Amino acid sequence: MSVFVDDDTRVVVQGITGGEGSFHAEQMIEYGTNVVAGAVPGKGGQEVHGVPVYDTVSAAVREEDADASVIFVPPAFAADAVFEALDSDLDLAVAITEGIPVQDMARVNKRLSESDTRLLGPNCPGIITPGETKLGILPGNIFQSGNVGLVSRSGTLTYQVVDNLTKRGIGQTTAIGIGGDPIIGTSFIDALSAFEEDPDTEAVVMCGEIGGEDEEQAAAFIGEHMDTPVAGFIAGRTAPPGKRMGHAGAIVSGSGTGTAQSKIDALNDAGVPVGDTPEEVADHVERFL
Amino acid sequence: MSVFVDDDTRVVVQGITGGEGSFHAEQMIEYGTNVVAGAVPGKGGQEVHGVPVYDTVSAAVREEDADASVIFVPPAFAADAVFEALDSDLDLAVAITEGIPVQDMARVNKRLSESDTRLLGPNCPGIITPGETKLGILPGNIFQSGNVGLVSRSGTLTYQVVDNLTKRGIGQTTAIGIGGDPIIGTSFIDALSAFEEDPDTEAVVMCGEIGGEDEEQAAAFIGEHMDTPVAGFIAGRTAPPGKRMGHAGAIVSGSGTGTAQSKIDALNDAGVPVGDTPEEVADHVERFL
Amino acid sequence: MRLHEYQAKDVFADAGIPTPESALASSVDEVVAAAEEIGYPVAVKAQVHVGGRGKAGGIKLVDDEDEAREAADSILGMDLKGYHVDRVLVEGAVDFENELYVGITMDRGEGQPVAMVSTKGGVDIEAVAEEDPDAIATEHVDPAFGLHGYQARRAVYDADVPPAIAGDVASVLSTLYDIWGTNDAEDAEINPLMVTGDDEVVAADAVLNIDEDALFRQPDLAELEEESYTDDLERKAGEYGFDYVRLEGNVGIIGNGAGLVMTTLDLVDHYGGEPANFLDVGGGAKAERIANALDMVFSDENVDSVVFNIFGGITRGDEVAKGINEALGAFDEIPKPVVVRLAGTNWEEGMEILNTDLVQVEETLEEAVQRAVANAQEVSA
Amino acid sequence: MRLHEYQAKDVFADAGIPTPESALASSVDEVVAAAEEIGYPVAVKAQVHVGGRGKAGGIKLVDDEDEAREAADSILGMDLKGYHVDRVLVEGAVDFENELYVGITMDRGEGQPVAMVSTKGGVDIEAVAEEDPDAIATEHVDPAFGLHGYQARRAVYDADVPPAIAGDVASVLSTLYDIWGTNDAEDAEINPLMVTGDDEVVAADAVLNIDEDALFRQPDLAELEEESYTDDLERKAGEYGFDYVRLEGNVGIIGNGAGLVMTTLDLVDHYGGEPANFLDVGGGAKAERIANALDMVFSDENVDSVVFNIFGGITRGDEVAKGINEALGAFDEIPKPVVVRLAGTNWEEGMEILNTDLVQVEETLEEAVQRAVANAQEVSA
Repeated sequence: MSVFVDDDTRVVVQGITGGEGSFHAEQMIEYGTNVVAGAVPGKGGQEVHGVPVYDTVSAAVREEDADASVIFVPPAFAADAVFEALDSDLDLAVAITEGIPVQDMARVNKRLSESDTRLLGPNCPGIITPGETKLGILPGNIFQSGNVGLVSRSGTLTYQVVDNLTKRGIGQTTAIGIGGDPIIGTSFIDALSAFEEDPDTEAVVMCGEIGGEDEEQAAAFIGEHMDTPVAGFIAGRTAPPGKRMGHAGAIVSGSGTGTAQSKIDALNDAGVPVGDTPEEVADHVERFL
Repeated sequence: MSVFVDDDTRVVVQGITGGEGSFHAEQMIEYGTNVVAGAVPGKGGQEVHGVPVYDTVSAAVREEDADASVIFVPPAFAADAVFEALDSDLDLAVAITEGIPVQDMARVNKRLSESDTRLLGPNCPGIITPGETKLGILPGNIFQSGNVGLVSRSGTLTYQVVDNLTKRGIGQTTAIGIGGDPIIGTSFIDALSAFEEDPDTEAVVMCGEIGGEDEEQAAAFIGEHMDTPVAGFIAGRTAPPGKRMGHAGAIVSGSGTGTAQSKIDALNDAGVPVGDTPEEVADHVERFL
Repeated sequence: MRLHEYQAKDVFADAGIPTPESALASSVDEVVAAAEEIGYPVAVKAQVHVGGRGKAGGIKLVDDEDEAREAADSILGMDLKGYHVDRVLVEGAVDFENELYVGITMDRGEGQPVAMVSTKGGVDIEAVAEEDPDAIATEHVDPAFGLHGYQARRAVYDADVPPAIAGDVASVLSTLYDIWGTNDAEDAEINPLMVTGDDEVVAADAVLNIDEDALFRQPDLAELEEESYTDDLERKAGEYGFDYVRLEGNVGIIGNGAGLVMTTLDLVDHYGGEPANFLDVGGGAKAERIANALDMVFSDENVDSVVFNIFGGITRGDEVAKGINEALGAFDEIPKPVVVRLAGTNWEEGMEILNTDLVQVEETLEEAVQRAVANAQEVSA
Repeated sequence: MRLHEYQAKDVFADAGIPTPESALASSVDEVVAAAEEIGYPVAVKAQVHVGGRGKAGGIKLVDDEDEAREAADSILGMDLKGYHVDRVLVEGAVDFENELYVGITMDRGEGQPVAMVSTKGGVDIEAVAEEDPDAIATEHVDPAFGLHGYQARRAVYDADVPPAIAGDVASVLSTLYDIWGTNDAEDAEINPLMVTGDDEVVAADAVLNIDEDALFRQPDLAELEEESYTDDLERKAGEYGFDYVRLEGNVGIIGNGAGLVMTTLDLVDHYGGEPANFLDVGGGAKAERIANALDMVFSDENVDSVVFNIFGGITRGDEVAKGINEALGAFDEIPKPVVVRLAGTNWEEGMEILNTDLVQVEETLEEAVQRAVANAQEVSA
């Protein structure tokens, strides 16, 4: 079992003719992802890595039964690509693009409330069910099939933590990068509740960072609704208040919430042990299993 | 029993300090309507006909427990007034204003799909439950309490038909003017299904007119879902194709639907007798009772 | 309010949609001068609000001065489906290979705008819609967001627009939506959108119908309203702010509320008469407005008899009665017999005020219509 | 990107929000000249991105030339919470009776904009929000529709803004929302919005923070970016397009992805070191970008040791290795010891390419950080 994606997921790659789109489409295909189509306006009829390209996502859904998309589209056009995905009868859209203007995402967020499609990201590395499929840019070789679910706001931090797990022989059901932007489609809580319902997921790792209150809310959710044990990691303990560190999510407002400490406290209150280093996170997970 | 409004309905009048708003607020109060507040920006703290005025509809709801509004606001500001009503925890908003730009109403229509408030109109005479309450501009004296529900796209035509009924001693449960504009909040079908569920409504009169396909859809609904007998009237039999007659609703496109004949045929097919004159409509109703 | 082709093309061109070079002309010499300026061949196109102008002889393609003179002479002053042609648009002919259709309108059934694209342009698009609806690709638009870029593209690709021009057509469609939105249009259409041999797209016609209810916030368009009238009575109705439609009969009809006025027309017909017009004075009609309405109906020489049918809601019977007395009091002799029927708000007060030396009064709609029909038959007999 | 007060005021004034007469000055004489032009009393205000400028002595109200000279002399060149003041805004003093707050920001929890109004202006609004949240009236905005007129009014009335100015404040709030939207702002605030004795409202301060991700479609604002930097390293980071924050320690940190870079900082601290900076090279970093990152860290004289931590997803290890080799190959002597740790996409290729004469290589994050901390301690010892 897995969460959100598996062997049956039929993927359309939006922006497959671009540099990143083409490179990662190939990586996905190599990993075993069922990439059934690309979608790029004006490139309909071409082929990329043996995959047929359509002008619209709707055509890819109609002709190739795609049910998920991965979006590699430059920031200026990415919101439109997300809107297109949300209007194309897909189950899942994964937006990799970094740097989408936040006002564009506020509009996307409004449309999300009217759509049946789940959005992952933007500014996320994607999602992987090891041994079955990956949608996004995650380096497949560091993952291993197993019983730990992982959800993270940060791409490379996800890889780091997974690396620590895999090197100990601890595999993953599904790893989900929800993205570091201020406005994202799938929240920690969405991912955690999916893992809670997945019978194969025996433990969960949640990697948060400073800024916002998503980790605090997730902690409350874990305390109230989860039986599956969760280990946590929070990046940004040494970030000075008021400084913006990297993506817009990572800013400490200086008030009571949003700091690393408030997040760690909330997680601890919910019974979630929080590691000081990625290695310590792996230690906690090992104890759960 | 009645539909949508009754003695308990607590009404806020938006635009109560204007000429029409003030006149009809007084008429409503005289009729017995429970007018609990007015709402006009900048006029908070005033009184009109003994009714306290608030700056916002929300304040009227908070302070006076208003649960319905009647909107007498000039066209340029009417859409904003409707948006305000839809965002103020009301059960019903009745927009009397004629001449709201259709693009404004398309935006209102979008918001309607997200709101729990029912909108009646715009460009409608309102709604009356004879002997209990009226919201709008309908002349109360021509109505009489009874067992016939009435729904109409046209204001004055409603009065005409009601007059013919009342003069024969046939009273009404509730009479609903849904408005003649291309985009309106409450449809024939909404009103018909409410009458169907009202145990006191023993017969229904539906007054349509040329343009659009609402009457055809209503006919299909009556055929499939209604046990209560319905009599119909369709205005515009002599309207030449392609000519716009009065409000935007009344245009015959020239193709198969939208003509008086297509509406009459659809109603007849659903078992609804259609009168040639308002008197004949009253004849049909009399036979039902 | 429907803009003339030349007015709509100005709006389209200002928004960046390619249009042919053109000039307005109202005499044969002006047509020839414009044609020389633009360069032959040119199209000479009647500027009237009529569909199927081409088939009816209102559009002619000319190759030289002789043909231009002939065309201008035949079109200027012609009667096109009842409309007098006093201006033509002289326009550079487009050497096209394909004709597309693009349009935005309000889908009243859905309560939202719809964008449309078809490769079956250049013909009556309503006929295409009926016979081959799949030939028109449609995208409903969430008006809070506007037409998304992907929707414009999807419509174009779904319509099988050739790839070489797909991007340009999508861009025209997006611009057309913006035009539709910023001008408070009811319809914005290009039919045909011509495609040239070197894959340029050109708007060879332009339709822009403006929501009259929105003219208060469209001052530039409101100024064009005067030019949009095609007969004196329509102009007068526009000035007075009435909903007015001229018909063929001799019973003049004034009422309040479109539904009731249409019903009055229907009853005139039902009782053997022929309606001369539809005239809705609207809600809350005051005395002056009533006087204007009578002036309008009396101005129509076809009218032999008038029926005045007011059922008051916003409109108050006493105001109406005052207006009728004032308007008719100004005449030495009442030009046509007027039957009045008042009901609803303040109707008793109205009935009391009414001067029965000037008007005939009836209590029911049916009686009022029957009497007006009888009056008309008497006058015309 | 945070605009300076004088830049934000220009934007606000252009949109129609009343602002005091003002001029920018960078010398004592310019301050005096501007003050004479405007007329005393004037406020002399340091143009730096620091909250609480007034309390820190960065704003002075002066009544005559002597006071102006004294104020200009003390403020120009001062160090305000670590920022050097080289420009002041000289602004006509507003004789106010009340100070309001109006602001628009993105509520990330709700994923939608929020408009705010408070009569507790002129003070730290975050403190008000914490201590007396009811004193701030809020309206969440559906970004597809924008701030409805009724919402602006409701916020103003809910905040108990005095009736005499309620309409004007609602209008300022609506305009502020438009400014926020059209400029791709993250925050747009006026604190205080001063109310004068004759019920005029005046924006006495102006905050406008622009979403840097949207600068590609805000060319006018992008031109202001250069002026928004407050130190040389920040300027360099802006030119290179890095997310960069300068800190107090001596271990320079370069990595990819905010979360991983922050984690690297945290580990430096965990292992007893002190981070000198946060530097995220972003996704898909190519060779040139890596060289630029090294240049930045070497430019910081506080840095004694560098740790380079790349976990590749979009970013490919071979590209990173090439960049490191190139950048370091350009030095006769490597200025500070560099520890490199590559993982993820193409990491083996990267490891193979890396020139171990120039860098130290570690396989795990923990080892790399520990070695860099040790290096730093060695250098500084």
